[in-house]
Amino acid sequence: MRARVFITPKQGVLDPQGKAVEHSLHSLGFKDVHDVRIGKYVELVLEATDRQGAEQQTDEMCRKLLANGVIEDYRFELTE
Amino acid sequence: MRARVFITPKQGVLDPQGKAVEHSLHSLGFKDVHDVRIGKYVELVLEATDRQGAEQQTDEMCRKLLANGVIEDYRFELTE
Amino acid sequence: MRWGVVTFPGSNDDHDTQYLLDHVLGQDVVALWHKDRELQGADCVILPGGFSYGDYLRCGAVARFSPIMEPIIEHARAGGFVWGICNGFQILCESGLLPGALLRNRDLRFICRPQRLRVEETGTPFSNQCRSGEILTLPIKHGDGFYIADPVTLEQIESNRQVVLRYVDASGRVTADGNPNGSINNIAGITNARRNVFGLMPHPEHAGEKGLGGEDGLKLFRSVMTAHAEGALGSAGAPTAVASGL
Amino acid sequence: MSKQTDPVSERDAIDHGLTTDEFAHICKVLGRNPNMVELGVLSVMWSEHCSYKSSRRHLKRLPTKGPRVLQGPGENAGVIDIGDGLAVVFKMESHNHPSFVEPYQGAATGVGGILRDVFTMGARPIANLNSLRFGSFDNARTRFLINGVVRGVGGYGNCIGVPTVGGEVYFDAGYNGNNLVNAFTLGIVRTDRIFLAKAAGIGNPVMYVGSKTGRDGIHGASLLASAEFSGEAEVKRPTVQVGDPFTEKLLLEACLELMQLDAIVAIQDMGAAGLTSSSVEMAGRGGMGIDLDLDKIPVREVGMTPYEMLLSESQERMLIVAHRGKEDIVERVFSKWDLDAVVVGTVTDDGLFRARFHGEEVACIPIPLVTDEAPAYDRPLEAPADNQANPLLALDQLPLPGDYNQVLLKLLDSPNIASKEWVYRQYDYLVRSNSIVVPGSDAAVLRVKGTQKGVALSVDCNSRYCQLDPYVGAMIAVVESARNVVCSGAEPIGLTDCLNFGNPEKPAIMWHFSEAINGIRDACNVLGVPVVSGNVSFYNETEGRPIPPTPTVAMVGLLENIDHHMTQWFRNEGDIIVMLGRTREELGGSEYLALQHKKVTGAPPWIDLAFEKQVQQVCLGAIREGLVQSAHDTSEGGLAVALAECCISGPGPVMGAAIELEGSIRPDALLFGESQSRIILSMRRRHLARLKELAGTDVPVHVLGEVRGRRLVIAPLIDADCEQLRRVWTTALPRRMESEAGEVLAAPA
Ligand SMILES: Nc1ncnc2c1ncn2[C@@H]1O[C@H](COP(=O)(O)OP(=O)(O)O)[C@@H](O)[C@H]1O
Ligand SMILES: [Mg+2]
Repeated sequence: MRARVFITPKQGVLDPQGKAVEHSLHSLGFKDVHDVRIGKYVELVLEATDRQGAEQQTDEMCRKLLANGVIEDYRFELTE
Repeated sequence: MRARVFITPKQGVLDPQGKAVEHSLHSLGFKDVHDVRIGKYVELVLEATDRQGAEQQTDEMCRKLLANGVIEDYRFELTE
Repeated sequence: MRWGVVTFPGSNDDHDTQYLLDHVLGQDVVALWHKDRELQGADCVILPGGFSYGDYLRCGAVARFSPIMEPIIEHARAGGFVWGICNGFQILCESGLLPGALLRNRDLRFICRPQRLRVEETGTPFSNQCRSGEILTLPIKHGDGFYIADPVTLEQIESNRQVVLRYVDASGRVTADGNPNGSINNIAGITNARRNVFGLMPHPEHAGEKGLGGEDGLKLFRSVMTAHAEGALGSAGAPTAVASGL
Repeated sequence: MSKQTDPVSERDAIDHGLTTDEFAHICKVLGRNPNMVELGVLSVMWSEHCSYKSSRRHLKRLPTKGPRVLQGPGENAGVIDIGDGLAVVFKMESHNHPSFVEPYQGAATGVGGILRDVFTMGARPIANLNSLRFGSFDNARTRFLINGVVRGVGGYGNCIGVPTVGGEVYFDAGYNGNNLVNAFTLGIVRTDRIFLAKAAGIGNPVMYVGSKTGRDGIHGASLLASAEFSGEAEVKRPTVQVGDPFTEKLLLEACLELMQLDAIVAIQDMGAAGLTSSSVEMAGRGGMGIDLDLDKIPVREVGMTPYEMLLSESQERMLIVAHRGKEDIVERVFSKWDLDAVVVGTVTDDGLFRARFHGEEVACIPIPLVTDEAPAYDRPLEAPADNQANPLLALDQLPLPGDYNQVLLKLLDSPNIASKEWVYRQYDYLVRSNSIVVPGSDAAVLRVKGTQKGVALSVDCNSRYCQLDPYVGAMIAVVESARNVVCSGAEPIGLTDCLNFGNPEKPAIMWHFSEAINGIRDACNVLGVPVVSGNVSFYNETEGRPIPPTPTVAMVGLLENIDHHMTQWFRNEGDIIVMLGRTREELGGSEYLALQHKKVTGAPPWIDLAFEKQVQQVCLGAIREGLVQSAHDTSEGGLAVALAECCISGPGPVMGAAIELEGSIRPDALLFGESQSRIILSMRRRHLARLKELAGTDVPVHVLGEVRGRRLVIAPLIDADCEQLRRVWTTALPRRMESEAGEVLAAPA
């Protein structure tokens, strides 16, 4: 099974990357872009066959390693 | 309109982060995880109202700045 | 000859590069600001080390769009000397003036240490004062120095002898041991096909005084001075034979 | 919104960490109950972190004067004259609690904060140090914390382009629940261009520059550092702040550029308690008032309340008092660097702190109430009953080891003694090209461009000694940092400290603290070194378990002639090896005792301050006369480890030594005892006579042997291959860190 994980800065937490990128998008002429947030995107393959097990496992991986719970939120999707 | 951009290492391009994370996941006991790839996830808001314009604009932002064609692929989704 | 050193927001080694050129080599140096639109007659433009725009998103990705990059790209097209050090190398790759790209170091850690390098090609304006096969010691200090290029490009830069410097181990051999960041073929520095644009991860500007990391770095700067004096293309104008500052 | 302007109750005050008496005093002075905004302001300014209420009385005992002192404690950093119209500006700060909660960002913002303290005064930062303490390696979280903290220190310092040239790292189970991160910055300033945080000039504009204000770390540093951890520190997590070194780099360059244009009267960074402390303290120092229009504050988030704006600890912000009419200069410089610069208030003469929002006054407090009249406690102190210094170590019951080579290898493999290269190779220690002696010798040495001068820097504290005897331990911290600086060819000229302790409401902790202050005071007095800045971090305590007392000190030394700089490693085959000082039969608190005998007990090494000073003067004199090839102080691991370091710590190939140790004391004390006031020199034989002249009758000079071959031979006890010693010493930390899983992504990609 394939997992796609989206890790984003928590609401209210400063996102220096997003700030810098938004600024340069503006100077590149993309004036009407805003609320740029930059996070991480993780793809991985799991042996697990049962959806529930895979969900549990992925969630645990996010909490233990992939996301930094102090400043980041995460979401994930599973596909066969 | 809201754009969600996924930037991933090109197939065949080494992904030191992915390798390190896979290794860490294994040593954390997630033995059956493989093909870990680490990319970037960008969220942004566009003023544009017409879907086509927004798509063009987002694609251009990806080509110009958000992704480096030499090492990265990108995909994006638009939502109202 | 006249040197230009660019300051992008987040450049850190700009002052050090100016200091070396001015105080150690007695050269004519102008400071170029990223918002400038002309090079003030610089014959060789240096893009210094640092963290331009915080190196957010990708190292050098944002800096490449600074106004100053337009005249720099012009200068390079006209055969003028353009030299990127560390972050400057990353900017040159991002802007397409040099092939390939730089990823995060293999072990994902910033590394700062003296590094042994082998001179692979002396037929460039940046290495003509070195002996082929000579071993130089220059400091490295970067988190994203893992050079890669697709197989075709790699084959080209190797066969055109565009690789100027490789990382080597204590015994001067090209080995995994001697490779601090994972770079393919231990590549530490390359030129473009025309050999007037040069990028490297090590810091010659931090090896220009005996008491501070040795003087191996001076060879690269003196190479440019020689090339310029010998009338290799320098300033965007016609070749000049005036050996100023030598 | 108006809710925030309603009077608050005592209950609210107590929730904000104030005591009943403190609240009563506030109501008395105001003649009314404060509102929520005022309570917020008063509670952070009266927090331990901002008010030093438990430590103020004790800190007064520290010597802070001296002919070179241009600015002592009380400003953002201390300033010491180094001649040539230049001065050094330096300070050390703790970021312990934030970096335990989120190691990367906690350490990073700690570095960012101390940098602002220094460039606020007009100085260009040229060097950082970092003093780190972690739990033992068998603690599950230790590796994670080391990784995050080291990445964070490097991530910020490397990006902003200030070299990290030195520091220290120690490991002790006593830090399992609270790691320590103490960050030091030194800058250079022209003596006629020093900027103070002293508001002046009625009607002068107050300007806000730098990043926008978000809800970051409301009650962060201030309250985090003013209460114990409950165990689940997680609850405090939302207050963690994220650093933006790129913006700080712009802020640094913009401020230094602006300071050339005499457009500003005063400037202060917004650190703990952000806008509140910066405005109140600037007004307080100048005996002025300040009037803020909160509608003007650049905010990052919608719907921020006055309370949030005043207490936010968003990073990379500064507050400036400009000369009336010069606002445009400030704006021009900052817009050049793509930064906000907004007038947010004015200087008044009514001595009041006023804040307005949506046309309504939301705060009005007499500034003295917030600053000078903040509570100062004389907390009870009492020597702990179990004061471990008492059970004197019975040497005769301590078995001698069989194989001294094995013990030496074991010591070199101890994380406390092993090479710290794994740490400092992750730091850019070269940028700004002043680094004459880089990490790896006793002290870092930097040249001062445009002069013949140099500065030497070392940060030290052996908390094991402090645990056994805080008074002696603190004295040793001071003299060791001085010795490190002297061994590098510099004269100690000034000191900054960072005093890390447990909960000051416990008499035993206050006793530790008070004893440590006395130790620093006495050592500084004898060495003639003033304390010009510092920082106190209390409540380093988890579930009632305090850290070992850790009074970290950083010494700044001056080289009149940079050519006199010295390093610790042997240089030439055939040089003689000389020890200045005496070895006593003592093992108390030594690394050897802890490692080999699993004991932390006894009295710390004996220290005679007058003798220590003589030893240092002889060493410095010899270096200045060019008699010396290398100089290394002996510290953890004693003589044997110090000699090994002389053989293996150099950049080149290892050097061996042939040593004859005579002496009536037991061999383990001779080799591994940590007697103070000892320095190992290597030199040409022909200079020995002159060295003995310099030493006179006061300072013993022992010729130990000579630099020879590739083995370290300390006849008859030790005979080891230096290559092997180097391998063990250099791989000890990497080996322990390799197995690190996790945290790979925690650092910003
Ligand atoms: N956290 C650190 N950052 C940078 N350098 C460090 C750090 N820890 C130790 N070092 C360097 O490693 C060397 C040895 O440190 P240490 O053993 O504490 O020296 P000493 O015992 O002489 O005080 C010194 O040069 C010191 O600056
Ligand atoms: Mg030392």
